[in-house]
Amino acid sequence: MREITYLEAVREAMCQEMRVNPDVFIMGEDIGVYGGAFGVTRGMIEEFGPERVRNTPISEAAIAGAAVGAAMTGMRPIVEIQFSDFITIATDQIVNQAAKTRYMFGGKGKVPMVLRTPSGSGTGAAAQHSQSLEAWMAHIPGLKVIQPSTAYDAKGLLKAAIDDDNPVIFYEHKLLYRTKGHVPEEPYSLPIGKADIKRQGTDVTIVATAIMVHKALQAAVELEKEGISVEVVDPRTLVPLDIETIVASVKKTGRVVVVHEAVKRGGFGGEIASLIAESEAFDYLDAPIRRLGGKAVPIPYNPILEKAAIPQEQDIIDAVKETVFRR
Amino acid sequence: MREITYLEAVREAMCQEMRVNPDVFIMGEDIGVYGGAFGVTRGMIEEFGPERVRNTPISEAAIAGAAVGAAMTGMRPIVEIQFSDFITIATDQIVNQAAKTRYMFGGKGKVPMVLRTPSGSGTGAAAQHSQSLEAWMAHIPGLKVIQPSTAYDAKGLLKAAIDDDNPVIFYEHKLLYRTKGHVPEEPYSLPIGKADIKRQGTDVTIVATAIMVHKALQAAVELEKEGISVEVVDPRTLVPLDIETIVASVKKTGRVVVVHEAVKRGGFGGEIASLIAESEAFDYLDAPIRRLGGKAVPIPYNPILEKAAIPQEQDIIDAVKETVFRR
Amino acid sequence: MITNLSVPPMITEAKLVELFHQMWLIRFFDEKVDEFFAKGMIHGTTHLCVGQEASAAGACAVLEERDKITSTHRGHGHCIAKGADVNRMMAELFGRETGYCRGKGGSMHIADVEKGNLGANGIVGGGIPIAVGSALTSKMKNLGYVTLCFFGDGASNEGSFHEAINLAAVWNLPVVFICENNQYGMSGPVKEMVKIANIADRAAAYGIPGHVVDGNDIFAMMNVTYEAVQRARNGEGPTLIEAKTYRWKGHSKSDAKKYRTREEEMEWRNNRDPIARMKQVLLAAGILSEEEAARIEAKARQEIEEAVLFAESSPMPSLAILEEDVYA
Amino acid sequence: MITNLSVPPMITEAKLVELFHQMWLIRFFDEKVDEFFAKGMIHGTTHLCVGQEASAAGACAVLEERDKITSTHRGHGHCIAKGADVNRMMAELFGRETGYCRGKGGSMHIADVEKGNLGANGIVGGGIPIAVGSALTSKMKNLGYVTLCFFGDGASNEGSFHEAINLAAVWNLPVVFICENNQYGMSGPVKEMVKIANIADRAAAYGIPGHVVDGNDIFAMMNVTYEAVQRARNGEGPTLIEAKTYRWKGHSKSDAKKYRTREEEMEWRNNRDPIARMKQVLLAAGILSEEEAARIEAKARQEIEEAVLFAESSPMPSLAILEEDVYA
Ligand SMILES: Cc1ncc(C[n+]2csc(CCOP(=O)(O)OP(=O)(O)O)c2C)c(N)n1
Ligand SMILES: Cc1ncc(C[n+]2csc(CCOP(=O)(O)OP(=O)(O)O)c2C)c(N)n1
Ligand SMILES: [Mg+2]
Ligand SMILES: [Mg+2]
Repeated sequence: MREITYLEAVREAMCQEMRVNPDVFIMGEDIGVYGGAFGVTRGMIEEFGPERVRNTPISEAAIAGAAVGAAMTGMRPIVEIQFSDFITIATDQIVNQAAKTRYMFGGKGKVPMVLRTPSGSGTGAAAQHSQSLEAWMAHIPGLKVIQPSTAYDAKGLLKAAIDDDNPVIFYEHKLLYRTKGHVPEEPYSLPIGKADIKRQGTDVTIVATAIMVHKALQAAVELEKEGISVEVVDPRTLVPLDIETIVASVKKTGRVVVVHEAVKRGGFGGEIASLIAESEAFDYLDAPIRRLGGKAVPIPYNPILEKAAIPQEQDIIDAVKETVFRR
Repeated sequence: MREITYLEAVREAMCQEMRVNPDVFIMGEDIGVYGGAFGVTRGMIEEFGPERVRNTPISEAAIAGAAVGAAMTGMRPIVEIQFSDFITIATDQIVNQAAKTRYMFGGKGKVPMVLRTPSGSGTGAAAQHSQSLEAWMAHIPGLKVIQPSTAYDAKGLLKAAIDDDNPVIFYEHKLLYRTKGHVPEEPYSLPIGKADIKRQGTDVTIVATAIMVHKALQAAVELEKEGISVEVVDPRTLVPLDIETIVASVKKTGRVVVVHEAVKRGGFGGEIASLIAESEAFDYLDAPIRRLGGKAVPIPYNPILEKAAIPQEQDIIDAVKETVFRR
Repeated sequence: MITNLSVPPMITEAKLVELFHQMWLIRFFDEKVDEFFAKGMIHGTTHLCVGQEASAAGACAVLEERDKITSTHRGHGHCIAKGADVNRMMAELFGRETGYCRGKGGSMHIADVEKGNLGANGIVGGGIPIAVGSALTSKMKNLGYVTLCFFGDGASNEGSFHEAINLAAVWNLPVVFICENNQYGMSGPVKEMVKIANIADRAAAYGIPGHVVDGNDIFAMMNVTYEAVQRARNGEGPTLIEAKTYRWKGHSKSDAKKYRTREEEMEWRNNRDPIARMKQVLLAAGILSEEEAARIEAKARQEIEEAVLFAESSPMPSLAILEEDVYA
Repeated sequence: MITNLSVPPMITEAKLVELFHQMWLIRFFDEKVDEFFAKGMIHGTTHLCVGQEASAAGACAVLEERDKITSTHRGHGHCIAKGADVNRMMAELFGRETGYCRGKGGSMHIADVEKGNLGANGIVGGGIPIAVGSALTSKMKNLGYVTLCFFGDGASNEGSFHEAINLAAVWNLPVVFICENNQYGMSGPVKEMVKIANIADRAAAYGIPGHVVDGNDIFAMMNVTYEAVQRARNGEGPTLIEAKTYRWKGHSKSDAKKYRTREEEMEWRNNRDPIARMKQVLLAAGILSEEEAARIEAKARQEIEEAVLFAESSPMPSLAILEEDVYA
């Protein structure tokens, strides 16, 4: 199968949907000839024209809110928020409007929109351009939250998100944009709410999201050399969360490390860890659940500090070993 | 000692600080002659005048941002955001500016501001006026987060918050405003980062926040009748979190239920539960950690549904019993 | 065709009579709600539009059924004017299953999607970007409908106002922004909250027309809205209309109204009552007689009584629906 | 006192020479940064203000040391104009411990609090409310300082612009809003992003004066800013100034500049270069000779080279500081 980048996979999912469904369009800042801050929409305005690839003023609240209104009235907007940190300007529209409209209206109306946005650190853009705030959105009833880690998942989940009748927040990790993977050319959809076992193993489960999936897989290779068999589970979607797959894995391995880039304190890892602890897997646990997450600091600029602020492969290796060799 | 309401305690803390420190002032919507949506600032404009009790236009982003700028340049602003749901409009200023300024500047400057805001459900104000989103703020390095449950705590913690050199988010629960407690007349400060054991017990620990402290205490009375001795720990401040006190309690009781009003999924209970599980208390646990939180729904209007959306005394009783009678 | 009154072309005599009735319906609805809140019979909070009937009724009068509106926390009038059933509205306030939102929304979230009412909104300014999105659909799908966006003077200081109107302006969308300037945002006098004489003057910041209108004159409301709706429908883009009006009641269920005088209130009640003013015109134009006017008033009053009966006799939602309707 | 040029009273000949030097410093700083980014020698991203030197230098020229500014992502010029040390700025870009932010902030977060620079800002429009807060302090403490608030044309479409300027207007705060309209917000042409000719026209929406000025004419910048600063200092409230200018470089480190033509760029570079224009005036007024001008230019270039040496030879921050500075 052909290999394309994660970025191309995202673009392809959008383009394929836009070719078949005239209700789908995209709006955002600089998504026209500029192609978006990361180049995801490059070429789209040339194919679909400025009516369907709508370059907006720098007005995140209005963009998100216009998407809500358009979605309520029959369109299926995709919104690109240039950096996920800027969701902070559109929060009311996402959290108080998009997420709640249907419920507040007693089941009337629907808001089929996708908000795509790059998140994560590693580009040296510092504190206001590097956050991982997916835990916020996952806390809000009415939203679905997706964090694909591979090109394959990105394409399939984005199609599913566009086809979904609810507001979906779709986090793209900046450092994954250039990663490549095998991706079918034809459109396909992956279920929202189905975790993926990215690597099978028997000694310990690592539940990892987004870029941490890759660090976990690298760690697993190293750990294998030391005779530790690691299973890597990628939830792919935080809401809905496929806790069954996670629990089944933990029951099998008896040990688990949860890892995400987001600040550990209050991160979604706490939710995952707690769900495991509350589940039938509790009685299978041979060691306490370990969580890894970002340090409680804004992301610093200096690249060495920046790296140190979030879990790295070695941190995962260390945590797995501590878990495995406990008692 | 004299009894006053939680609301009066909040007001008294502000007034006492404003009397002694000319840098302290308050701004917000309708905090003047109207006295704020809940009456917290009633009488303050009469005492301090419109220069120090600043009625603002309906502009949450500007209010929060102006507080950041004023705090950076030498004032100690208190901001009242009328409902905590409206933080969604000021999120950038709180999260990207207030919280990060000092770090981004490499330790230069400080942002001594307090953002006070009523949260929680129970008033029939429905989905956009009833949220409990404290987990969001607790996820952000650079902020401190306080959730007082009693009049006594409210007064002492608000003084501490005003005296603190950092941005502090101070959540006041609407249904607590009218509750009374013994409160000293003179100013006093409670340490930010110190949990309070609201009731001593030996069989099970309930970690409860805000209004849930009261429901937990009521549940404890009922459970006592059945011979179950409940310890109720109120963290009071989520950031910094006094995990030591919580862990010590759990080591003593061997069982723990964590309860908050906020939606369980992604709520701060996950953080607390995970910290307990990661701590030395893990080996003392005789039952899985239980979490109670709001259902994954926007808060509905109908009072019966509204109540059913969040944990009630009976839910706590049931959860405690399940925990205690496990195995 | 009405010859002795200047009204938009679709406004017939029958329609005027209907609007007169509608204004009474709005007034009685909100007075009844006021009464219930005062008695503690309704949960939550509410915001009444008594005194502001003409801006809701007049603006919506020139709309077609396919046109849409977005409304506010003070939205009962808009809702009725866009054709909602007062029974289902009252049932919603009573938290009943038969309410517009199955009892889940309450006063601040009544929506009537089928009739094109995209909902009240508990967030000041929250509906403005949504209206722009609705207008975008109309344009992209070439549906020809116009979206009327209601909000208050206070809302005009929210960032959402600015961002959304600018977006509508540069995209030339079929939306009409109606600022109901009732002189206060909760307790904040508009004179202290903006430094300009008219909110409508803000239109110039977006390159769109702005009009000030007497919001208590239903005829003026109809005419200025009609013109703006026509512009929008013809692809000429948005308009900002400022309707000067006044809310007779307090901001919400408890309000000592310290921020204004009783004299000011009386002036608006006695001399600028939108219903009394319309009645006078209809009488003078020979469209209504005193008796007919009284009959219409009584009928509206009766309909509200029936709405209360409907609401009271409707079932409470079952607990089973708590977790329904979160996702489509 | 300068008699043959119209300048604010505090602007001496020596100050003009200093400003000429400052503009070169700004230009060389950003050209050097550009070079390093192109070579991949600096981490992260940056936004260069080459071509916009006069608006930063001219506006800040009329400030006193106690006055404050808030800046933007495109902030190196403002920072230098408010008196920052280019060594420490360059060190920051190199992520060094000696940088203004100990390497934690980078290009988008340089602040120089002692000199009254409250910081660049990575959030478009993010600094506007902060400037208003700073002005509030001045008013409440009666400190007499003025806050200059820089932002771009693109930022004028953010809600924060609207809310903050309105707040400053109704509170009559000593703040001067300077919109550097460089014709684009990233790739968005201002012509497509607003439907008005001048951003300054938005001042009318807040009841404050608005002025359009040639942002590439440092004399015009000084005069219009001086007048606004005087007003602010005298308690007459805020002013909105729109400085028309142009950024010569791409938006940030990689930009194919498809959204504009090379001809347009050349027109601004060749005919409206703010440094060349100032030089011409200084030569004509006899304040500088060609030789002196060349010497100043060379000196500025040299200072930037030294800044690079300073930065390169500065230590990296130690990992130990990662968790410092989060709380005061
Ligand atoms: C974002 C937000 N801020 C504040 C409030 C609280 N609040 C509700 S209505 C209101 C006043 C609104 O004034 P205006 O827009 O003039 O409408 P009016 O009430 O006069 O009809 C306020 C402050 C809110 N609901 N939402
Ligand atoms: C809130 C927010 N939205 C978007 C961006 C991404 N961004 C950075 S600079 C920029 C363009 C800003 O335009 P303008 O205000 O005109 O300033 P200029 O870059 O032209 O100096 C954009 C869109 C951002 N940093 N913050
Ligand atoms: Mg009003
Ligand atoms: Mg620009």
